[in-house]
Amino acid sequence: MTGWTADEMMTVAAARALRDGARCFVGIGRPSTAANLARRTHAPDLVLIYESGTIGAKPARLPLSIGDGVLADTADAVVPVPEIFNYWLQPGRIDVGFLGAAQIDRYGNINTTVIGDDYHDPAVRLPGAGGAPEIAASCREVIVIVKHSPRTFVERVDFVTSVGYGTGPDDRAKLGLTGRGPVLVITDLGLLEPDPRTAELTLTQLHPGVDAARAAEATGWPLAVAPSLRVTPDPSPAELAALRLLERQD
Amino acid sequence: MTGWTADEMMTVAAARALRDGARCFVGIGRPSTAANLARRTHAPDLVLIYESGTIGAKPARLPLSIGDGVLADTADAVVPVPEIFNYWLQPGRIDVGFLGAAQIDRYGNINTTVIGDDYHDPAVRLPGAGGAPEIAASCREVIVIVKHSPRTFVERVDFVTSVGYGTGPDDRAKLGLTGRGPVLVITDLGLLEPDPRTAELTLTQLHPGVDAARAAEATGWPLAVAPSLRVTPDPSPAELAALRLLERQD
Amino acid sequence: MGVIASLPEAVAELVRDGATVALEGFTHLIPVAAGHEIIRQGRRDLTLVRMTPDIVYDQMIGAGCARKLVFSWAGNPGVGSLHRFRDAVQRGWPAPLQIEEHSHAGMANRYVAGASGLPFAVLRGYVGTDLPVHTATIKPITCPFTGEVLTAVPALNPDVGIVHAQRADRAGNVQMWGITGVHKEVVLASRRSLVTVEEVVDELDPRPGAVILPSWAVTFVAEVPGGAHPSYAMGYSERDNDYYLAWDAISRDRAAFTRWLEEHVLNRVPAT
Amino acid sequence: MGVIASLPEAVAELVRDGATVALEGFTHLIPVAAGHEIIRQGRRDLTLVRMTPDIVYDQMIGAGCARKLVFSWAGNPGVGSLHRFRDAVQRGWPAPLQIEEHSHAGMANRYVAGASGLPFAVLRGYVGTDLPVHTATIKPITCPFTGEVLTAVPALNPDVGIVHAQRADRAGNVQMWGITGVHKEVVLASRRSLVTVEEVVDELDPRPGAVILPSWAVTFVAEVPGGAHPSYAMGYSERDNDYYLAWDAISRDRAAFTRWLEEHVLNRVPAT
Repeated sequence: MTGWTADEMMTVAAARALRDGARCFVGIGRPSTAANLARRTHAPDLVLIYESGTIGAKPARLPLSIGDGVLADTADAVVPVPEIFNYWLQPGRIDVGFLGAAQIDRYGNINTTVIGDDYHDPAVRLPGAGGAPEIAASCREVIVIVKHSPRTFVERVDFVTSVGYGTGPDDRAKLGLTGRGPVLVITDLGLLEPDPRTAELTLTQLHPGVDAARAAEATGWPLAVAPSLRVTPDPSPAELAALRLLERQD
Repeated sequence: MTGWTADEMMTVAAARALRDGARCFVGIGRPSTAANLARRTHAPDLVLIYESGTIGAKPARLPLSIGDGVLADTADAVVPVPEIFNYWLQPGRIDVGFLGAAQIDRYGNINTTVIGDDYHDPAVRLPGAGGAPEIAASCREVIVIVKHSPRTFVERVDFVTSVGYGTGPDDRAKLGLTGRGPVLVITDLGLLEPDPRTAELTLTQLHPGVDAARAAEATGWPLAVAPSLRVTPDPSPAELAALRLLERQD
Repeated sequence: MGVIASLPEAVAELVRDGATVALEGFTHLIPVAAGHEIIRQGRRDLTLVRMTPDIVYDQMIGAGCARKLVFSWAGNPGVGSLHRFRDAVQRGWPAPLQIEEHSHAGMANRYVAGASGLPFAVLRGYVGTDLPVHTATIKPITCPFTGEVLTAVPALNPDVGIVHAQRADRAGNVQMWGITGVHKEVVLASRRSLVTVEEVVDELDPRPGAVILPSWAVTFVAEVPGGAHPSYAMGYSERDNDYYLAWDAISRDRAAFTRWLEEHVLNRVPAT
Repeated sequence: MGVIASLPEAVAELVRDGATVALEGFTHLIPVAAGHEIIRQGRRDLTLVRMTPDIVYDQMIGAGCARKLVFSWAGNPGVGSLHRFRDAVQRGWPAPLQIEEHSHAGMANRYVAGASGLPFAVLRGYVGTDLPVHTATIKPITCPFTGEVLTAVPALNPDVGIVHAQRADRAGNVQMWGITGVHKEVVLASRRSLVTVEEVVDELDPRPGAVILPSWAVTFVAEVPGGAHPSYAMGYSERDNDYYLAWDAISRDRAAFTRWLEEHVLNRVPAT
């Protein structure tokens, strides 16, 4: 037995993906936990930006929503919602967009809208787009954090809420999207990155104790695997301590 | 001899044209003097809005510019310049736009751009448009304050900086302009109002001691005169005292 | 003109069956009490507009007030789905709910256009997503200078815009601070408006980060202390996260919801 | 990244011959000292952008820095005309000056588009005026929803945006208050930027009405106390109305202007 859970590993791996000083547009839930963990470990100067309009928030405890008072209280600036999208997100000022997903497909397209084929009579009605379509379009790069399962990792999302690489490597340019798109998908099993040639999400790293077969089983398409798979270093005691302190305060 | 100057009469007449409680978009110079006089006499709840972004300014002394600190210090709100134009002026929230002019023609069109026929080689280069075109377009109504002279009151302005009635009564509707246009022109000689049928500026009122012939001489087109001309009541001692106090502080 | 009225009076005056109504507040300063008053007054066939329909809209939809929802993210923030919303969309209970679905960037810009007296707004948005397939109010527009194709969305101009704020003075000038979301935009975009406030004070002393709405830009002001609960009013209250968590169970079940509605909304008379 | 530098260093790094440069400040917080430094460094062929070119642009134009002026109101506020500007436009002294003329609403929206990463902005403006006849950067645009025809203007994205502000902290975060005009927009719209400040402080305590520019949105910060004179920095200085009045006589005459320029700009070494 390891001294940590797969969920903790996922969050730690996500935190590590954020470089110090980066400007990060943070979705609520796992992205927020990971970003706040990064700020408490290797990236004290990470700039957290929430779609509620808080720029440079430094919350001492995890916010439950993107509009918690702790975000406004600790932010460098609080701006109106139209401004956060128009002046800060849209022009490509944000380094990293950090998103979750209900479904993600082999080209990194994300669905948070409906499960099922019929938009008007969905099997499951999800919350919808929120800020994600424009975060996915305009951040310089996108990181996705999502648990690995065949229901989530699907051949083709039922609804494209946020564009990854569309149907292949040239779609973003054709669509005129300014950001690079999803450069990293972090799951509870490992890391996926787009193949530089095909843009297909490819397994490039496994968390300790996971093998590629297990990742492939949890993926709803024939998962491509990089020739040499890296292994994620175990969560350090400092990382685990910081994460558990964060989550206990939640 | 009267106990007041023609300039004072003009300013007092302009102040009187502003009803209490109105929201007034104020240009600097005479419009600002008149609007501040109105606030000190019959219209204490006049809302002064300057294009610098000050809403509800209550200056104790006359500002020299539209951005004097006294305007920001005393305003109900100070907003960015894009907001004052987009959120406050453009949707027609302002009752009265109060403008000056270098030239004004018989349809109330205003020129503050160039004197002379050639825009690229002007006889006189004036400051230009500033906020005036959109003030003239979007305020519910416009009041112009300008000294009467044949050089100023011209048959046709050399350059249409701000639209009055264009070439006649139907032009504003055709152009899609939302405000009514200039409803009153106040000069040092009297008042002109657009003829309800032709939209041509027509002399409707004379200041004390002025006759219609003098106003006609000071007008660069054959001036239409209303069948019954009103006479402006003399400035009251209270009006004069308030105006002189204002101007002394300038 | 920022007339100070009671909440029931203001809602009765402003909100009519069939109206388009926007209750805004981006997780902060949500006018929940006003939503409950609309439920109590039995309004029907409303087009409800809100970027983030959360608990208050789940309640209004479950109570049968809504015919249509215009939105960009319908969820219980940090908790999960909105079960009354899902029940209405998926099973038509208690009434079928049409939806018009956007992104946050699109909705925010629709309010900006509405506040600006423009018929539409332009953004970089929606491109490559499936939203334009299902939402008629998303169209391409070409830059007349560069030829680049961008996205246009039409202005939102609700019949009534409702927000909560910290304070107003007796003349009806409104002051709010903290996360102000699209508060200013929705009030300015709407034909008429109501601002519920924590308190009416003699004077609005300046505050860092404060946004002011002059009295003449607001139709009614109603003093409703705690009127944003379970959201919060910075400086007055904390977000009641337990309420959001508890809502999940209440709202999953039609009977439990109906009991809750009776007890906490229909049989409760507002204090004002 | 809000690097704190001296004014000469920052100007030397940012402003090159032929660049498009916007010094903004709507009567308040005008970066006059930065304009003088540009004159001292002998820059030429600049495209100068500014809503309200007033004394500082009259000085830069008179000193021969400018090839083109993009503007909406060129005057000495509350005093009269700009004589160096007029001399350049009407008589080509010291160099011919091209002009691109807009209204305030148009210029403000051009900066908004620039700050927003959009190629153009839409407004109700210019219709029926003679401005579109002479200014190519004003075009009609049709609403894709209503068919209404409005006006489009292209984004402004200067090479360099320069403003003055009250304060920055040592990390280069900038704080300003009072009339902030298009300060935020011009900094965000420009490829690189310089903010001159009254003082650099350890901590930016919150202030009512304050606008913050995070360090990472600014290229350079230079401490230049009094750098807005003869305009003002609310909380630090008053507008020097006498200077504006005196400028009229100095600027009417080429020789008087040239003497003034020698004495007050060219032969003066900045304190930093």
